[in-house]
Amino acid sequence: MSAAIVPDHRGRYGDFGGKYVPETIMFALEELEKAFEEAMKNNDFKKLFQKELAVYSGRPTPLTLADRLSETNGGAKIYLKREDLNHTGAHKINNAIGQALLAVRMGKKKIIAETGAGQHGVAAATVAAKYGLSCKVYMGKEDIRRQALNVFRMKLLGAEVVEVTSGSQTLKDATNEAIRDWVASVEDTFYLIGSAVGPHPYPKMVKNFQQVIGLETMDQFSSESGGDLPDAVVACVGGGSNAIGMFAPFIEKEVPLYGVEAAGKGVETDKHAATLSKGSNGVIHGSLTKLLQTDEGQITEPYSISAGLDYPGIGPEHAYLHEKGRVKYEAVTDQESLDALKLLCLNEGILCALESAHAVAYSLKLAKTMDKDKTIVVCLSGRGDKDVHTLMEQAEGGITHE
Amino acid sequence: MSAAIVPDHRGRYGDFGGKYVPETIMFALEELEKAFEEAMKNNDFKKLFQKELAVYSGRPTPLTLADRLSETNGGAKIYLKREDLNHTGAHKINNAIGQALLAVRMGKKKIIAETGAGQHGVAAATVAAKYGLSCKVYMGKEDIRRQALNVFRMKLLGAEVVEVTSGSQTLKDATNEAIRDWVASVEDTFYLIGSAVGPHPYPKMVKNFQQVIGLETMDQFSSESGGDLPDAVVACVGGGSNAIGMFAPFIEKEVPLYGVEAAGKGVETDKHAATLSKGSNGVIHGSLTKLLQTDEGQITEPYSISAGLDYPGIGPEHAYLHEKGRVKYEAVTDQESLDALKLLCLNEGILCALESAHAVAYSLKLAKTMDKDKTIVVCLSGRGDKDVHTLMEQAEGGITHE
Amino acid sequence: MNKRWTDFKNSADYRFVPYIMAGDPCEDATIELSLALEECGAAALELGVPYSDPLADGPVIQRAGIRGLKQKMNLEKTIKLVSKLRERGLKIPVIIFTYYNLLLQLGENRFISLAEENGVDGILVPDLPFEESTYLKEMCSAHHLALISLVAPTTHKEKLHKLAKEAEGFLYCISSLGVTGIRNEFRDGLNDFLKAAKENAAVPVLVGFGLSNREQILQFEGTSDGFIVGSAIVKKIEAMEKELISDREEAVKEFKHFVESMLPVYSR
Amino acid sequence: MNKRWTDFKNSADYRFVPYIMAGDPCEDATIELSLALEECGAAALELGVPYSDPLADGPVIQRAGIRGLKQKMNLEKTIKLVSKLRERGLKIPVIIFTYYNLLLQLGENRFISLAEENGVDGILVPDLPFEESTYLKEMCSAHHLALISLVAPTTHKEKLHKLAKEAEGFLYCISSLGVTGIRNEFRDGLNDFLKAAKENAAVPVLVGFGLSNREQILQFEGTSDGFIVGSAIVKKIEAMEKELISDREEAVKEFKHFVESMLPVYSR
Ligand SMILES: Cc1ncc(COP(=O)(O)O)c(C=O)c1O
Ligand SMILES: Cc1ncc(COP(=O)(O)O)c(C=O)c1O
Repeated sequence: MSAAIVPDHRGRYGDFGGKYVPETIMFALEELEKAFEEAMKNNDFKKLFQKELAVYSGRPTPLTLADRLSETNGGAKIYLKREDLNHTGAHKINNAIGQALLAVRMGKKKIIAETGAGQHGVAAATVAAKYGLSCKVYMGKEDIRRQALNVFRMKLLGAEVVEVTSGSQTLKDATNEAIRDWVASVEDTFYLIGSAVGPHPYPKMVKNFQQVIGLETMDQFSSESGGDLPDAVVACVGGGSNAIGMFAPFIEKEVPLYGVEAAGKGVETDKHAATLSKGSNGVIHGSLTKLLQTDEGQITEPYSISAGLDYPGIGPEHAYLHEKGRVKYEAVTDQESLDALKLLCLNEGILCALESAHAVAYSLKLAKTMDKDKTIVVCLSGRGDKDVHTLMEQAEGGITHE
Repeated sequence: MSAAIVPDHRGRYGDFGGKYVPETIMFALEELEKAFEEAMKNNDFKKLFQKELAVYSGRPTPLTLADRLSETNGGAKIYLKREDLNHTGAHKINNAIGQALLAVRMGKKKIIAETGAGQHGVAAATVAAKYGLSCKVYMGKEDIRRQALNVFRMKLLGAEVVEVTSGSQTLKDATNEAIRDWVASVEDTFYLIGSAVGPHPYPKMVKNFQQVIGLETMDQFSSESGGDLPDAVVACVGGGSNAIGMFAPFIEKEVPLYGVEAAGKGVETDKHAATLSKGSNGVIHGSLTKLLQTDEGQITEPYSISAGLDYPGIGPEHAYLHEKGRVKYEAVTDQESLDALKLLCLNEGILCALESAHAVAYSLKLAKTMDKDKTIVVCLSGRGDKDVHTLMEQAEGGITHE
Repeated sequence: MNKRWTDFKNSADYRFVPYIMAGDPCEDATIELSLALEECGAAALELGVPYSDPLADGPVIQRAGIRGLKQKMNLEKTIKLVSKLRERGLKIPVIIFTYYNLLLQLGENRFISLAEENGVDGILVPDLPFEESTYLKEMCSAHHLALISLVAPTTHKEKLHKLAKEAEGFLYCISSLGVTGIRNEFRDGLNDFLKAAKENAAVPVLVGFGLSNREQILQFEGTSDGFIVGSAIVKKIEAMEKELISDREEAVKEFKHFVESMLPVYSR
Repeated sequence: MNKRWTDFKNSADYRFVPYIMAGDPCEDATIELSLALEECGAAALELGVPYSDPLADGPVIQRAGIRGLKQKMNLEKTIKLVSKLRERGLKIPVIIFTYYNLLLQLGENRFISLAEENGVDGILVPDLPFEESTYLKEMCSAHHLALISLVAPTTHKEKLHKLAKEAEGFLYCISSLGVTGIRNEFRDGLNDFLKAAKENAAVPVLVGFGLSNREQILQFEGTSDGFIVGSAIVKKIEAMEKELISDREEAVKEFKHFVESMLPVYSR
């Protein structure tokens, strides 16, 4: 497929994207866009970013062949891109480092961020500590209750965690609140968004900072295979940052790409977060994209066992890639992801994040439809330490195969 | 200093070391020694080990300059060797991979391991899953209670966690129990020891599998500095595996080395784990070394806020290096390590393990006595995610500077 | 421009434009409150539409939205409410204040025709900046609806000039950064900003965001043509929620009294 | 070799060597139990020393150690206890069973002189394998103490031959892998192992670890010169803990009855 260059100068991916924000912050988006484009042309900045990824976060992350898992499962060989080995335990840090370096370059001294389960909040607090920035993290009251450990971590890192009591008191509302803060503090504050969402230039910028995942994968797979490309690439999709980062260099190749959304208790129920499968066009957090909403346009509360996929929207580029048919988006249930997580544990000794387990679950299904000499690369976006409590509750609650 | 080659053929480091074990397992130690020495002469094995470290655990781990921390602290520049970025979050996995590969090479299908806080237990369960071995982990009843999350993780990884109710129901007793199991199952079972302790050849073998820490550090520091060595190297010491791995290549150089023990509530109290500062010669877990004991030879229960340093013995090579004066061993209190942990968090965005925080705390003191152009490398042996509960309890209990 | 806008423009008063949330605390109350506001001297009315994710609003208006949502108020019903206001004799311009997603789901074209049918005069979409509003602006123009433009102290000068020149109905000048809500202080440089707006605008220039008392309002008298009060009014409605349902007549009287007490004397 | 060992060696009996823990449940009880065991026909006595980390012992003997530790029993007191036993007329060889760390803290030389002074005949150190025992072995030899060697089914043949040849007092053949404790089954190949031991040993060859009843004991009659019973006896002592303190005379009677019931008839 020959793709138009996206986003266009208005931040559009076909119909999607754009900047649906109060006028107050329009200038900041322009300022950000300019600073970002400049930085991306600056070799020192690019080198600094690469260096920080290497010496601080431990990149490159390895590409691990999951041989016992592949064997047990049957079918194609599954490779894991080990974003779980990053500092703070997920791909989120790539983007956080990139944006923090940009904030420093722009002379901003304060950052704000939103967080759901706390993963991006921890990443933001981490880079704030690292680069000497003050940091405020918006987090829903309900999430603060559920994720006390991450809240404590953010505080240890010196961040202020602001309890959000508006709306459903979860990620979507924390994001609203972060935007509200930004509208008020925009002159000296950098808003560090945690996924490939939000108004232009955020989706583009986040992709840029996350594409290291795909670039490394391509190199590593190529050296391992003697120059080949994988036969499929799979990543989970919440806001879509790990997926877009992984897909980035593969989009223009002929490699089948799969984004995996959270089907929660099933896409036929009202407990899921399958934005592309079940959503419709709308505006959320500054961007026109697909989202879960009522007919009237009230945004609905999504559900997934994995907090990181529990988002009613999706990055606009995914909405675009979905519409163009370049990426297939599939949905995987809580139970399927739990099963995949356990299978991966037992066969490879890797406890992955519940988010990532959605990608693993789908790749297991996909692998079964493919020959043994075929290969799938899965983005293992994060580690599962953060999910052990949830898993224990599940085990106690005795979830059974439905 | 010109060192004798240690250990000698009897597994002696000067007076220390040896094999103080029941006759039943003497043959197994010989078998192990033979297999290990053979493997170490086998290039395929060595390559396989290196490859697994790279593609599975994500090595090399970076060497991160802690510039803000150094600045805040004043004095020498502090570098962190980032063992926290290993798969499963600590240096423990290096050794676990090495021993598991050796077990596979020896045709063993079962491994057993002891664990205190669960870190080595998780590492052992991890490699068991990865290489298709069955795994039993011995853990004190008291520790099982305190470390429910790690227990759950081991089970997820397919390991059987055996509750140890003997003695003080902690690490020392879990080790006794693991040895008891081994005595009974020695013919088909590999005992995967978690630190540089135990009867010969364990201390030698563990050092060998952990020396990758020091070797990488030396290379990395050299490229960073244009060929220099650091002016000091610091590591925490529980059983002593991360320290001995870090020190390994530096021992024969002129670099000052510092091992940091846990002073708990103070070496003048009876609540500490400062084996070298306060212990005397004795035999524990198969090895003659320094240990904490009564005049009569009853081994006493050590104390430290960090479970991984909470061991009444120490690897025999450390006892030897201490006696020879090649390494200085210092002790750092709970409170000093908590303060260092927080300072590192706030200045570098790195939440390290409480064990590692002991090394950080000492290096902060040391740095203050050194010029700004001097350098210290600290082994950041693990990440602190596992300690967040403890830190929260401390925060609630409101520990104050005594 | 319709007659209501012409009257609005030609007024010599220091224009008072209140904001209330449709359906807060119920549809009937909204009607009475709107009429009362006109009686208090309102020059135009902003009618908010309840939304799940009102990211330009502060806590007071967020809570009003939640009350409105409980009443199942929505964009279509809000528009239709305007025709009831007209039936009751309301003469001032009514502006629908809605987030863009609601508009998108209703459909921009359908909005335009409903607005025309029901006597709506304008629309304000806080999360639809100039850059994204080309289509809506054209449609509004074609159907004599005012798409109210917002400008902020952070708006670039050239953009401010352009927006001021093209503004319809009135130009909404955001008096302080941040979301809607009551403020104690206003920023320096606000006067320069308002001056630049007035120099370029062909329509009245109003200030809004955070005004809550007579003193603050008077502060802008020399530099603007009017003012918008939202949170301070909505807060009063919140405080009187029960009474507005159980004893509406009395409550509306008290409400009028409250509104009058905050207005400059000559606006009565 | 002293007379006690010569008698032990020359006995025609199938030798019964019991193990009890010093200080379990108290020092006086240990004395009475020792004498009772001799009366039951014990050919020698193993006296365990309580230790915090008894890694060769199973749960029964671990618990006995904890009881002994509570009584503040230690290595020195255990040795001195033997002289009390001699005063009371105990004639059989007494072997101190101690972990190496206790010995190390007391000092190997001090141990030797204390042992001589107090009528101890030998020492068994379960965690001091042949390879580490050179010094202790020399010292023991020089002072006519037997350092009891253990051999296991996993011991290499050549080592087994060597240990058997050099053994003093008796050769302790571990009947099953694992720690001390009661077993229900013994391993295959045990007979070959015992045969090899007997062929090479200059001293009686005894089996131990896990024997708990007459049937099991008889099983080794043809292949060994005696047997060691530990956990089964210690377990009985544990069950009678209270009585052994409050009503010792009666309790010791019952204990003797129990021991006799598990022994082969001709050993009485
Ligand atoms: C481990 C992990 N994977 C995936 C996600 C989903 O985010 P995204 O879709 O932006 O990659 C999250 C979000 O918190 C996460 O923590
Ligand atoms: C992170 C970490 N550091 C250090 C240690 C101490 O072990 P060692 O002294 O063998 O390195 C442990 C033990 O669990 C650990 O988990």
